[in-house]
Amino acid sequence: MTLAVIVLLAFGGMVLALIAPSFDERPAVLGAISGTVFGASLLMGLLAAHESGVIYGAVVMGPLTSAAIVLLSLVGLLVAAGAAIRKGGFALGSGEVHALVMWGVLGGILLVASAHLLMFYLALELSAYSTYVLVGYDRDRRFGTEAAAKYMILGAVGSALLLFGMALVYTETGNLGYTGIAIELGGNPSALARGGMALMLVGLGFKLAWVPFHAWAPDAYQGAFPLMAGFLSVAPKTALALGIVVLLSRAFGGSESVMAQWIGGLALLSVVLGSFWALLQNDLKRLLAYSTIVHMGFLGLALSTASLTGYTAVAYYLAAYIVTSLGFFFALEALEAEGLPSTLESWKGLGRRNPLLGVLLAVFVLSLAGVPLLAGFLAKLYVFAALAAAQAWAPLVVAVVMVVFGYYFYFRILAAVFLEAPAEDSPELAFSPTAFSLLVLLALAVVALGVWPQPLLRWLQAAVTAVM
Amino acid sequence: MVTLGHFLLFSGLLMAVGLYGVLTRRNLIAVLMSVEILLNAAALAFASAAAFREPHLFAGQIFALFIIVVAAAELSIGFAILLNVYRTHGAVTDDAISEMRG
Amino acid sequence: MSLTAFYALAAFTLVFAVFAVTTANMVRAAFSLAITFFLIAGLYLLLGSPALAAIQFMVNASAIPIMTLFIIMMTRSRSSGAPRTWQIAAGLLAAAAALVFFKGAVGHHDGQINPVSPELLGSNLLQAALLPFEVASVLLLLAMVGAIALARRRSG
Amino acid sequence: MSYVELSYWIPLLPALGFALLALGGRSFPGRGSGWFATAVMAVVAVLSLGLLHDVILAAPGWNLAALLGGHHEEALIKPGSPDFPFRLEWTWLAIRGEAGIPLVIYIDSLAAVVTAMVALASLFIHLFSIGYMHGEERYPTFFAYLQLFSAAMLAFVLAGNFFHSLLAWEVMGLMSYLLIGFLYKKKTAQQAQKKAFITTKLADLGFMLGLFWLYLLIGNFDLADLGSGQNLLAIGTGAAAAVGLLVFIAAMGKSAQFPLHVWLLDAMEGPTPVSAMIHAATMVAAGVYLTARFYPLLLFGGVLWVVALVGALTALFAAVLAPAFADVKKILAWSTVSQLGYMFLGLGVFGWAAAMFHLVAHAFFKALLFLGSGSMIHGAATQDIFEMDRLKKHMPWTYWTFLVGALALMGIPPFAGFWSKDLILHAAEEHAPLLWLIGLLAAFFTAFYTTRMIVIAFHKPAMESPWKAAEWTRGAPWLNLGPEEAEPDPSPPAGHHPHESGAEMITALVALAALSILVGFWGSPIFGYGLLTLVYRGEMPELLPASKLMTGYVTGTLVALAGAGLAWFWYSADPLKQRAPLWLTAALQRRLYIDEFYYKVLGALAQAPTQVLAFIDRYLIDGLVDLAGYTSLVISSLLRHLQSGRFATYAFYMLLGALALYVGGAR
Amino acid sequence: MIPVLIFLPILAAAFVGMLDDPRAEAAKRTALGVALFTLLMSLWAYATYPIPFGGFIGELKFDWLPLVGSRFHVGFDGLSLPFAALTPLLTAVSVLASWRKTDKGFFALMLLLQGALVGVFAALDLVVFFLFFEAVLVPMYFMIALWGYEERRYAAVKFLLYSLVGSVFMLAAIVATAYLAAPALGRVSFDYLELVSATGYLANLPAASWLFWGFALAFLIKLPAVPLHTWLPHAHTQAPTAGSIFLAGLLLKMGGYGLIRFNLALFPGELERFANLLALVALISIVYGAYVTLAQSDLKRLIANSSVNHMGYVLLGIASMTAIGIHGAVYQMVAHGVITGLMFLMVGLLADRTHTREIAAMQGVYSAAPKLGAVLWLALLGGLGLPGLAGFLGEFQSLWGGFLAEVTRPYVWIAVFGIVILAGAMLWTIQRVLLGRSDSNLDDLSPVEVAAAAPLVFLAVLLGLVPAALTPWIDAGIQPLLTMVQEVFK
Repeated sequence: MTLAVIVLLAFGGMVLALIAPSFDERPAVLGAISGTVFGASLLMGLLAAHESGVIYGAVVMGPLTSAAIVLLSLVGLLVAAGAAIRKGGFALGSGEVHALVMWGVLGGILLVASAHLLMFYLALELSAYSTYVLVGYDRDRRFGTEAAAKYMILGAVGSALLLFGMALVYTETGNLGYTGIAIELGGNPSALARGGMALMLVGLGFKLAWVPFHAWAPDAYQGAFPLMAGFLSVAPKTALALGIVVLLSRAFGGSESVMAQWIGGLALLSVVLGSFWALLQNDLKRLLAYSTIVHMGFLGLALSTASLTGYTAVAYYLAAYIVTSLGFFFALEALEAEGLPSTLESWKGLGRRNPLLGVLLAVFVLSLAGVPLLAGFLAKLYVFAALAAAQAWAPLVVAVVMVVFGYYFYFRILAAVFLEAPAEDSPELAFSPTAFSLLVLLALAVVALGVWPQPLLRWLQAAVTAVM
Repeated sequence: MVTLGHFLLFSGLLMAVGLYGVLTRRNLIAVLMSVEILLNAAALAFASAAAFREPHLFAGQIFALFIIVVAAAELSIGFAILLNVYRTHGAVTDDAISEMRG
Repeated sequence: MSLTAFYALAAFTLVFAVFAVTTANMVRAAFSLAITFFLIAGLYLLLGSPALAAIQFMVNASAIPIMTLFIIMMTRSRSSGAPRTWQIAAGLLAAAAALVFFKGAVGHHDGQINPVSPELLGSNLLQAALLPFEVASVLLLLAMVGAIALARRRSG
Repeated sequence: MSYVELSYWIPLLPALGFALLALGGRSFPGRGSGWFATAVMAVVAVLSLGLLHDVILAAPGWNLAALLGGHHEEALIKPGSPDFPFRLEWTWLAIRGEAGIPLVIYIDSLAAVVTAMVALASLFIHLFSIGYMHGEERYPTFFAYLQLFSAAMLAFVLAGNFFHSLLAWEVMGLMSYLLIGFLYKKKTAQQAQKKAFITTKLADLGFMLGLFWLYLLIGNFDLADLGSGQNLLAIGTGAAAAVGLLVFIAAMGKSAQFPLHVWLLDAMEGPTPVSAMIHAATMVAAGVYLTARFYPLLLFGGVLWVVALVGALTALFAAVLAPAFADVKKILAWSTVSQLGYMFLGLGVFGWAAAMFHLVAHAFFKALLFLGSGSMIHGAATQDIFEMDRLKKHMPWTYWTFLVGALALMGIPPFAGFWSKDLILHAAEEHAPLLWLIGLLAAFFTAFYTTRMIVIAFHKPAMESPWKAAEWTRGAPWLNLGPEEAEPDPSPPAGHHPHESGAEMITALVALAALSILVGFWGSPIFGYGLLTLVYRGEMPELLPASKLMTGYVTGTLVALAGAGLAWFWYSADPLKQRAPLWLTAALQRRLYIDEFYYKVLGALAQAPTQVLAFIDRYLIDGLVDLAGYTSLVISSLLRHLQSGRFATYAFYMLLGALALYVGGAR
Repeated sequence: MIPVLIFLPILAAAFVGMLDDPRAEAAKRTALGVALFTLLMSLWAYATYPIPFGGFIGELKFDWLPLVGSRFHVGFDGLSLPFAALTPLLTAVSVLASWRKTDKGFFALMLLLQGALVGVFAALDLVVFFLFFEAVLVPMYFMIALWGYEERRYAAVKFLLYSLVGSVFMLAAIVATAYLAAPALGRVSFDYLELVSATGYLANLPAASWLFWGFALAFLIKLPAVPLHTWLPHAHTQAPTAGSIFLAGLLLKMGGYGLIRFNLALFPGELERFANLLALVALISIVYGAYVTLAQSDLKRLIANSSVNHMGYVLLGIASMTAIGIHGAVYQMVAHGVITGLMFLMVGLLADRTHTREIAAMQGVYSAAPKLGAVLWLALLGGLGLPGLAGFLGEFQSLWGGFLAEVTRPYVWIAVFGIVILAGAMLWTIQRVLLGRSDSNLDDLSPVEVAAAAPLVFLAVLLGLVPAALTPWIDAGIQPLLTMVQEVFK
């Protein structure tokens, strides 16, 4: 099934890319095809849970792969649906976006499933290239091209550093396969190998936007279409985070590993600096970029415990983050489609212009902030639990303090939406049923995950247990 | 006698040059060229490690092969993006793309 | 002999590489980049891997510099601006940092080069690395589609 | 059904009356609410008289001769009923493992007597008010307050648990506050009510702390066996003295003893029946009653002399100040302070029963005097005795009843004050001769100012009040009010002719006059010290054989007559003649500047931290909080410069990050 | 039953939010109906609580987050029931007090608050507790920020962040406690009752002090204790009337409740260790709070500051660790809820009429609007701890208990002066606002407003005179705790 998914997505993307120019006027058809493919891959991913074994020494089948397929296919499905929010397809009449998303998702899945550094690298690039293109997708969008250029160049530097790192690790271990690396590396890696790991972490941290490798993120988010920014904020993150789980548990050692400690440091830095940066942002996508940095920091804290609890926390965090973040970005997309730029200024009084939208936004923002009974709260709770289980008290305390900062900047959004009066001449906001139903769906998911996470949790825990 | 150390150090020197280029070049195409140097250095490191350390599988050499190919792909996307930058900003310099900040 | 060859190749490579990242004239930079990559192909030969050398020659030393020249022309960037002082400082620091990572390599004295024939490499590529190979093809396709998508004139 | 079992209705009825009047008082037509309240009090009076009757039957009887002879052991001729003192108990506030606070009604002879006194005095004050308060805007409210006031005092007297004493005590404080400020639109009334509340509240802290300490020592608040040997042993001398004195502070506040007397004069801002209520039946009596209840502790702790000293000094102090005043109510107020001083003196010199006798007697004659003064004010439309126009002629009922009260106050035989006050002086003579002399001196002044008041108000025609225009009386510095803030006392309108008061008021006056005479006789040696032996509790140094009594009585009477004579001599000749130096008059009228000292020095000291702390609160503590937030924002805006917009910087961060990991993570 | 009390209001809030109801007529009726219905339910629970047996009623638990070790576990005992009953009551009062509001959102927020607050008091699982503890913040934030007075935004943010600082530390402590107690319990559990059984083990942890303060910080902020109190004057002053009632009546109670429920029960040893410090904080709160109250010129701010004083007694009672002191603390909390709720109700109604909260701009309110004046008078007197009203019993018991314990005794000697200072502040307020002549016309209380005030007045008097209406419940609630604490000390 895993292989089938890979093939399906690869060919799905090809088909979409091929037929895209013919459907410039009817992007919905492409969306439907893409959605169908993702739906199929999602179901197949569920079926793949009981598989095991390795394909060509490079791709591992198993529960975690299955989980990755399901989560990423879900992202793909949602993005495919979200593409319909703009009736005209991104005011550009082009459907390649679906192909790129599909390949990006494929890259993400392979990243998690990979058992081999070469595979890992290729998968990483697959998912990275698709996002480079997606960020700079509208060639007339000034911020879009600027962001894409920065993102792409920095991404290239990042992957070069990653390659150096891999090369050094390879030099030391003579292995590219995870298992071999783990055996050769042993408990105390040499200086060269540590350098390699550090350089690798730059490449990984770059994609996860950990401080100080984060700097591309605000620009990329701000420059991209909200939908793309949404995709960017969840798909590579999900893949990378789960990929790091695999790397940590299969290749780079247990809880005492240097890598895990470094991740802890980067994550802490991300949580703290990201929060400070987010405080005064006025562009919502930029704000959300910093918020992503903070969230990835929380996630990294869980990763750094390198424990089952921590990994479960990571998986749950990702699931929660997918629905929450996509929900918020979809709302941004829907509003941009209505001609409302993604700035705090233009969001003033939104809650009065369309109360229901206000409530939906509140759900997402509050979940991002971590308000109880919403998915975001439990996600943070799990992270804290993982830290406590690992007796990592200092990170725990720092993390909880930064939650306060988070409230400040998330509530700035809510304040603009609910407390400010709308501009004098602003008309009633009514937007498409597609957008509306998607938002409602995601909001319900956010609530559901926050209230009754048990089935999901059990499933995710089983998935991460498999790699431990 | 040439040892792995020689090659690795050379690769490190190339990396240093490439990084210097990335940090000092103000034309984005030149930056991408520096990135190419970086990628080549990495490929070289893989290939040399494979040649010295892995007599049977040559996984490192294969890796180097892939790097060369992927770098080309990367460059094509990069140039497409830079063309768009040129179209929107009129120049492909770092000054042109420093509007978003803070 | 091989040591002399290595040092000669390495020295020239570095000279051209440095020139490629410092010269203000972009066309010259592109040419010296091509020479750099050409020399690296020589190093691949030295490593006993003619297949890699060939690919290096074809892709990096030829196709890429040509593409680069095209883009230099298309964007009318004949020269690159002089770096700012802080950039030079940062660049030097970064260069030094790069060496820090590789300082552990000094101790590697493995001296036996194992040459690899193009056939062996090819069969390995299509057996052990079949899946990566396929993925790489998707990657190339993606790059193509992406480049096209970026360059396509939109109807809107 | 015995009255004892009904005793809880005694405080409960007026409390219910209060609730009814407070919620629906405006539905009563005309004077209906007044009559209703009076009727309630009448029922209460009947109940309390019934209770007194039950108690007299149940209380042990004493052989007076044996008591006088000092043979206390053989004096018991009739043992008390086994269930005496009566005790009714309910669960109220129960905490497992602690005694908690049960609701107890404890009825011994003293409680019964004081209950009856309160009920009767209150009844007549109610009755008087029906007419006096007529036409007042908040007529029903006034009666509601009176009801609750009475209820609180009755509850206080009957409470068998000191917590409930405190509760009732505080409610009385509240009611005095509300009634003093009944004319709430007047600035002086507002200040006075506040002053009364704060002063007594401050003193009450002593009560609270004393109770806490008591509980710590003996584990309950029960009144009944406070003085039992077992408890006293548990408490120990030092603690007994401390607890006793703490509670005594509260009593001083409530009973307006020097130096906590300051609120009482200003309490005259309330309508006159209120003054009668506060000064006679309730409130001030509570302090004495409480001290009497804590007598065993004070005795055991050896600090009774403090009580005596405070009492004697207050008695003299107030009596000296009174002659300088022209306001009839204020003169009476000083006399209250003075008389309360006598009671404390009595307690202090072991004259427990005499003090209680004086408490009861004083309640009646002071109620009479205040209501009489109310009647005078009602008739003369002024409170200033100089402005009153030969009231004897215009208001004969008032005159004669007032005279009965005045004679009682002066201690002229055979009126009530004579019997009770002289018993206190006897005790003082036995135990503290110096205080006895002070007491005599105070008696002299008492007779003096009382006579002065009667002569000027009742016998002399109206005249210009001598100090109304004086500089020192402008404003009310004792209330911390400047000349423009305090309204001067009104003079009667031109052409006003005094007239006699209405029937209800007269009835009340006559009844109280009769009662004050009767009660005096009940405690007098003529009738075998009936009242005193009823409340007898084992030791009565004030009871003397007739032979020894006479000298004391004669001395007391002579001193009183001397005072009265001097006043008569001076004021029937020329009331306006300035006999004291002006500065002295000014000082006395400004109450020796004590109030002003409190306001300016103690009050200011107490309030001094206010603005400082408010500043600290707003700018230091809150400022720090805001600063923390502001600092975060500043840091944020500084950190934003790191995000420079240039990719070279960003690449550099990446490299630095890698380097930091490598170097920093090296072990 | 408890899920109904928690979730019915929350569902009703969602329902109200979805109503098409521009004048909020249906919203306020729904809110009132739900509040009254839940009030009846909680009163029934209150009345049927088996006092002699104690323990928890209506207990309900099911696995919610078993992977973390948390269960949805709720129940009422004598400690929580008074608050659980007070919550719907104050909601009903707030709805009535806001009868003129025309925003359905306002009523929805009230219902949300009600549900979350009941959740706080019912929670028997630390995660569930935190969940509701935190959930309270959001509706309160919006209530202040949307319907407050001129500086509402600042006050709302301050309230939010200040409270949050405490609660995140508590969250850290909660998680840490559960994991540190795991060896004793054999598994990670957030269950309150299980953790309580491990109190002895927790006491010996080196981190016990940290855990203690993690909890205590949140509760001291909520209480609020000086110097963590400065959010309160802003929030109370700027909040709309209903918001102030909720804040004073219930939100502050979360602090005292938490201190007893968690700090006392889980870390008695630490509480004893820091009793001196806590008593000092309490003393400062009492005296300082009274002084700052005296200095205020804004009527709502004045009452807000008086709460600092009032809640100081709560802390004092708790720090004494005596049965009487804790009784006093709980009693004081309920009393404060009733009386300060009433004060804010009346002041809110007054401020709506005078369009100012400046004391200097008011005079003679009693003569202008006798009913309003009388009730406000009563409330202010209740605020100064007048005997016969509920507050006195609370303060008295707290001080009494404080006096019985050796640690807190010295503080009681000074704390009592806070009573007088606060009395001065209240009396001065009465004088300035209520007394004197009025030159303006004010509407007196409308029947709806009378209906809002009546239950509070009734309760203030009832609890002032009949402690049996509350004390047995408290006793049933805290005696098991105290017994357990004593065992730990053995």
